[in-house]
Amino acid sequence: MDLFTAGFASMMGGALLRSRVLTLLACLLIAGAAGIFLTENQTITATFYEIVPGLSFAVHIDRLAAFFMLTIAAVSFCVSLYSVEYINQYKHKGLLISLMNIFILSMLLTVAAGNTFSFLFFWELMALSSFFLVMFEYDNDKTRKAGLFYFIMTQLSTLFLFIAFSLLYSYTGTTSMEKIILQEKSTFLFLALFIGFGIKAGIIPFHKWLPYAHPASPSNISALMSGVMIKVAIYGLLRFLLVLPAELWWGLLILGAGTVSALLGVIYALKEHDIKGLLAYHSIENIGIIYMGIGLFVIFSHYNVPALAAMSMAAALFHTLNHALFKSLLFLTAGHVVHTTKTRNIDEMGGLIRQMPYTALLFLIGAMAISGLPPFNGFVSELLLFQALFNASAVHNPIIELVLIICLSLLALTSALAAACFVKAFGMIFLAMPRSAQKTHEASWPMLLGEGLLALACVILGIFSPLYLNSLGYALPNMMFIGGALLFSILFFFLLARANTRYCETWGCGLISQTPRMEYTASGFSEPIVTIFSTIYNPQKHVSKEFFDKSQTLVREGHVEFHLMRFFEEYLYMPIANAAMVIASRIDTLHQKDMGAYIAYVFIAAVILLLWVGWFA
Amino acid sequence: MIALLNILVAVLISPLFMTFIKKVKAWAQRRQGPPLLQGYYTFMKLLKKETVLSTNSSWIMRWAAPINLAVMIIAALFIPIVGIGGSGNILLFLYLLALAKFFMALAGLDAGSTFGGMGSSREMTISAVIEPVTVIVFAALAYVLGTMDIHRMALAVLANGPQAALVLISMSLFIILIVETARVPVDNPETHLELTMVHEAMILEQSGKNLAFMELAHAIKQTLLMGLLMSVLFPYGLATETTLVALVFGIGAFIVKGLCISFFVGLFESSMAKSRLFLLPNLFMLAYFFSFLTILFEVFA
Amino acid sequence: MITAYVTIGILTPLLMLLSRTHKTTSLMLVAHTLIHLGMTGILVINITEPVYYLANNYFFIDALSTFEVLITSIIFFFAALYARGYVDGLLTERELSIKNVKVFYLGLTTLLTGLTLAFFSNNLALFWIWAEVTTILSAVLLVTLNAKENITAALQYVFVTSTAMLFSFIGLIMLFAVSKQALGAGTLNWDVLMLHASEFSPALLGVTFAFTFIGFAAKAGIFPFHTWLPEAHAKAPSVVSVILSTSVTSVGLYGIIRMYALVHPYTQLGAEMATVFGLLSMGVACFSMLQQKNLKMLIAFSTVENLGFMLFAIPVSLFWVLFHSLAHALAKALLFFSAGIIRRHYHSTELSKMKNILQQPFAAWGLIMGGAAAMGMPPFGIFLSKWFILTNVRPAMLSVLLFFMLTAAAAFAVALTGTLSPDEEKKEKYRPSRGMVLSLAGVLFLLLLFGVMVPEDILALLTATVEGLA
Amino acid sequence: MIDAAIKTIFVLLYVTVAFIMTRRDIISLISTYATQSFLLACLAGLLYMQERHATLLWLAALILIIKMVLIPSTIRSIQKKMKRDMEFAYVSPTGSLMLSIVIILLSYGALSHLLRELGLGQLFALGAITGVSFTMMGLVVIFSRKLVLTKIIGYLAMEDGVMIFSMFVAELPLIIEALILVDLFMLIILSTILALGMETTIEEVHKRLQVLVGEEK
Repeated sequence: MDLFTAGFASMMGGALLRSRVLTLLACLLIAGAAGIFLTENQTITATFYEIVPGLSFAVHIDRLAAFFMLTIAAVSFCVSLYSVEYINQYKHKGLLISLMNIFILSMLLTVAAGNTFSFLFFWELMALSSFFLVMFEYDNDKTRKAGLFYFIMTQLSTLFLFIAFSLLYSYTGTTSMEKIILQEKSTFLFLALFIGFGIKAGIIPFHKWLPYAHPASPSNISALMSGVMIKVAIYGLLRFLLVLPAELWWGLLILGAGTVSALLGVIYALKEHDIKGLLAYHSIENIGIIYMGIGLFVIFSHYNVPALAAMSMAAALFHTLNHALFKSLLFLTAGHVVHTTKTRNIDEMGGLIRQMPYTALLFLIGAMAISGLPPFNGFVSELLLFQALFNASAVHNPIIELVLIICLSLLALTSALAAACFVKAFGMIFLAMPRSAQKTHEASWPMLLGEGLLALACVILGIFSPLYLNSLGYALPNMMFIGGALLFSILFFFLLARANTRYCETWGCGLISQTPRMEYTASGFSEPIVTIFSTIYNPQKHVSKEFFDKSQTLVREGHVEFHLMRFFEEYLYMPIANAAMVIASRIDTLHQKDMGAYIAYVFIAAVILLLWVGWFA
Repeated sequence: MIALLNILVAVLISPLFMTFIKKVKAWAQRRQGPPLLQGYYTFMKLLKKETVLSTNSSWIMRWAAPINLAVMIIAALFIPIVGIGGSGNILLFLYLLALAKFFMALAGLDAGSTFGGMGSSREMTISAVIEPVTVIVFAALAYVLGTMDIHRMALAVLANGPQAALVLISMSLFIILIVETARVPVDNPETHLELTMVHEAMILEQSGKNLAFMELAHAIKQTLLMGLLMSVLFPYGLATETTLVALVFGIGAFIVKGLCISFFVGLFESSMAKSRLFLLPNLFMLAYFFSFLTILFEVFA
Repeated sequence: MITAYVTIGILTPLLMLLSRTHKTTSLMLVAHTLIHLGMTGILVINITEPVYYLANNYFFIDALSTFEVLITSIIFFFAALYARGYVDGLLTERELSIKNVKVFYLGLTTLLTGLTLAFFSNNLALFWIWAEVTTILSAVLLVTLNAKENITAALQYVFVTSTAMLFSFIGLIMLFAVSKQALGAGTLNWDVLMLHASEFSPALLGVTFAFTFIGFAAKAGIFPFHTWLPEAHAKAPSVVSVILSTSVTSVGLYGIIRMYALVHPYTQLGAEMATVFGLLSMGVACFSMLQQKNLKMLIAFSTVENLGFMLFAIPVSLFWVLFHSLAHALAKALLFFSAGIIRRHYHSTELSKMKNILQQPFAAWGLIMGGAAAMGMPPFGIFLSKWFILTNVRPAMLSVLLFFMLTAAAAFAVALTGTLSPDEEKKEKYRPSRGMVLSLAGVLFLLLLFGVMVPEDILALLTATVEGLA
Repeated sequence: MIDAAIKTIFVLLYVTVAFIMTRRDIISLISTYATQSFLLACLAGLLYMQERHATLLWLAALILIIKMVLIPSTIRSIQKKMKRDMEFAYVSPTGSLMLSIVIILLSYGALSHLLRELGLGQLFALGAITGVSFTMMGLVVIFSRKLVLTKIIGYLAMEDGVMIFSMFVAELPLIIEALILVDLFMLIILSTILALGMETTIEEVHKRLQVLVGEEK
């Protein structure tokens, strides 16, 4: 408890004094406290400040909260380490530091919240501070658009949470987290929670803010937002899901939403050539995977299969942690790449592995972890989820079993596509020849240290997973042995192959020397997949040609545009926004008139009131 | 002990199967074909040659081949080749193959050659589309045999005798084998510098020892997938105990079974034409359908 | 106490007439507001049973009036601090002619007295009269600027509110008749009416509420009587906009609260009307906000939205309605003060003219913080009242309310993000005076304070208020 | 006898409103308003004869002074330029008259039973209803006429309606009535000046404004 308090205080101090050291200290303290806490089975419940009677800031930390706090604090520590150097490029450094501190603090306090009031209070604070952070490079048009979009979506999520908390209050008569236990059916409550947290988590179809907001913000902030902020939404969903009387269809809904998000997330990621946008879509994918775990948990609990339910929950939680680690790692490395190349388009990068070998290695580790390749941590959590799905027969309900099997195959598709996507990302950014003239350099050591810690965590959590997961009762393959043997034999063969090498230019099919224009591009790389999934992308080609002659035989110049459909934007977001604007303009015509009209309103209102009191009262 | 033997046999026998398929195809074309030990000769020759690396390439290129070979050797732990022994989580096996593929695709991109990029792109596309099929096939296996361990699966088949469902699954497994080993109609292993190739394009920039390792890894992969297919379809002959007789019998049985499958693969390849890349999902859908059908039977039965 | 208020209220204008320079005049206003604030502070600390003044108990000081006067005092104090630098700006821009400076200050100081007396009126007719006086004075303040549109705005203001207020007066006459019927001698003294309301006919109470509601709603800027509000706020000098959107509108809300307290135990009509008109106001205001091209219009519509919310919430929780009005007043002060500085810099309040408003860091952050506060985000006070009120509303209604609030928030966000676009042309940078910055900071401080730490005295005062109205 | 006289005055009052609704000549509009105020004073006098409340007499005197003399003369003195108000908005003059009939019926229907509950006699109830409908008709004048000056007269007619209502429903204390009239006076002056401002330059408005606030310059 004291450690937590010290951590919070230090974070607060960091915000006020704009001190980077205090941030680091705070993260360490809280991570330590949460870590200690996780090993002991106890709960802290305390009210630390009362604004007015009935409204108080309270903390309620149990193991679930501690787990998320550990995730947040650990990732924040590494990100802060990275930021020490990274933020020097920005004009208003002090502001960035304090906002970042407020942001981290509000995330931690949201998770630690002891009543719904504090939860929403810090939730909103988190939304507000992250909005400012997204808007940090506000002179860019796209950033402003992104910020606006993000803001409206977070407000929408708050709206649903407000409804949910209000319902909770009316059902239980309490705002205190520990006292909320609900017996009655609460469909609306669940839906409100699902949508509210779904928006923040970036579940399709509420995902659209992620690929806008993440590229727009500074990379350390993207790392925090994508790595941990969306996990706070996962925490919220879990926290309330555990105290509600879950029904089967809730589980199916969560599972379905998760599957769709996972698959569409990665499919959209494949066509994305903005490196940070690509990572943002992968966040959607991974959140989808986490949601699948949660959905399975509900389904297995409903069918009373506690072992599998626990396994799915473990998969969800473990993947939460893992995703926090490797996604922040990827964003941080991508941040350095974007910073030095001054572009986010991966088609303009290439060959960076020579200038920044460490960054490349770290990115590769992150890419392998996120693609679910052994022996990294992403593989272990996906393995748990796969195992849970493989045991679908335990539910003894044919329809549900088939649903689970379909989800299983889609999950497999997702993870394979993710691997394809990261081959593309890594290959285009770091390998082959540079596609544009760049002057780049390797990241400085604090940045590398921050990234390195995350990468180390990815490796350790993967290889040593049997140590802590088998103790919980899961039979995982012996990752330590596999990893060790793998490393050993790779080294062996590498040493074997090292001798007798010669360097020579790549054969250019007879051309004298190879140019970057001959290289495969990111668009080219993903083209076969785009063709196969053309129903989803709905690619459209607009060709316009100009001719020299009337019979249109000699082409003077031509222009081809290639569009992919933005389904959710075109069919969901824009219509709603347009409808709101139409209503608004209709209503606003009320105020476009002269005084006579305004007096006429008074007249009409008076007549209506006269009728109301005279005849109906 | 058995596990080590499994690895050893898999590594040693793989080039033979590779060449045997070529031989069968040659026979089908009324040619004489290469000598049966051609695979080994090529391997030895490549080991002696110098490695030529592109100036554009990075350490990815140098590490890709060792990683590939190492992964395949580790993956051999998971499959009962000669006998049953060791652990064999089927998903870990699958993801080890994915790991190898990941690096192979990266190596394809590393040199900056157009062919390599094209190969990687196609390889990753195909592997993405085949992945749900593979998983569903494995899920069907797990469903039917009640375990996720490949060694236990073989044991279960040995104990319970062949089942109708397994035949269906085997057909799917065969399709996976074709896809994963880059054979007609998915890929054409015979061509070089053709726009139809996938796997060969990716390893185009490899040379010397690296190429030897890559080829060997590919051959081992084929052997492992054959082993998987056999342990499900016809596990008889696998050594269940570490006696010399059992082991020798196991090795013999494996060679015979492997040659049979190779023969069949050769015939299959000869009777097919290379299919268009974008028609491949149809083939995969077929495998998906078989396995789904199996599960359907299991679920409703 | 009221004598003291009146004395200072008469003395200051007289002194102002004597003063020769702008500086002394503005200092007098500051002094007036400061003394006013001090006296209100004493009242707040020593809150007791209601104290009556004059033979007929025409005036009284009770918790509710103290609270409303407190809001007025605070706002006027900051407005006075802000005024000098702001008026200087108006003078250099020739938006205000030098001749009118004195009229402007006289208007402000008498408006303060008028408002104070309106809140301290026990007699409802007297309250009505003072409310009308505030209308007149506000209109005068509006037309001190050299622009023709201001006259139109002022006329609209006068006409819409005054005609509506006539209906209120009909309602008051009826109330008088009702009390006469029940008590023998008619009275409009609120304390007596409260005491005997149970003896009145509920139907007639309902009718009186409906009639009085029209006028007070017009003062408070409730749909469909809100039409004066955006124009007047947009055209008025920022100092006046602040006062209009906080103190002057709270006169209307105050009237509604008084009447509601009178009738609500006996008839449902009050609650029903509050709900219906509150929701309508919010809906209209929120959607209109989306269409606004002018910063001050936007803020003005946000005032309508908040007032609608307060009206809606009267049947839910009076305590939090009053708290909301305090927090809202501070948020609006922050917004309009910032808008005033912004206007000096860009010579316009059109949103399209504003580029990179962070060139004016104080004003920009004021707008951002004020906007966040007005949307009801933590850590500002409105979040508390919003939380409390919304957790006690039925879910269906709640969804509608929240949807409206979301629209309003979106409108704010659209407007403010738009103003951050890069500025190509180099303008001369406007330097806000120290007083202006000080008042911005002060308001922001209070806004934050009431969001995380509500002083005991205010809580006690609010509790006393709600008890006094029960 | 008195009842009959009062009813006659009601009818005459309605006639004046109809005039205000339809006349286009500003001078005659102002005179009509003066006449209306005179009728109002008569009404107060007649009521005094019936009720014998001294307040009513004082009220009659106040009305005569402020509403019949002071206000019309002030308006005339401030406002010299405008002669005619030709335009109508939203409802035509005939429409306004039809609307008035609806308003009277509506007020009767809505309020009669409520007024009975208040214990008012038939005549007094009629007076109250006349008051309310008068107010509403004044409102119709305001929104249907274009010129601000006419609107001001409409407002004054509304105020007369309130006066009638208060006379018949309950007499308020004299001090309140007096204050209200002063208030009204100020309001009228202000709006007349502003109305002037719509037609003339800003400077002129400000000159007059300073007179209003008491500034000597």
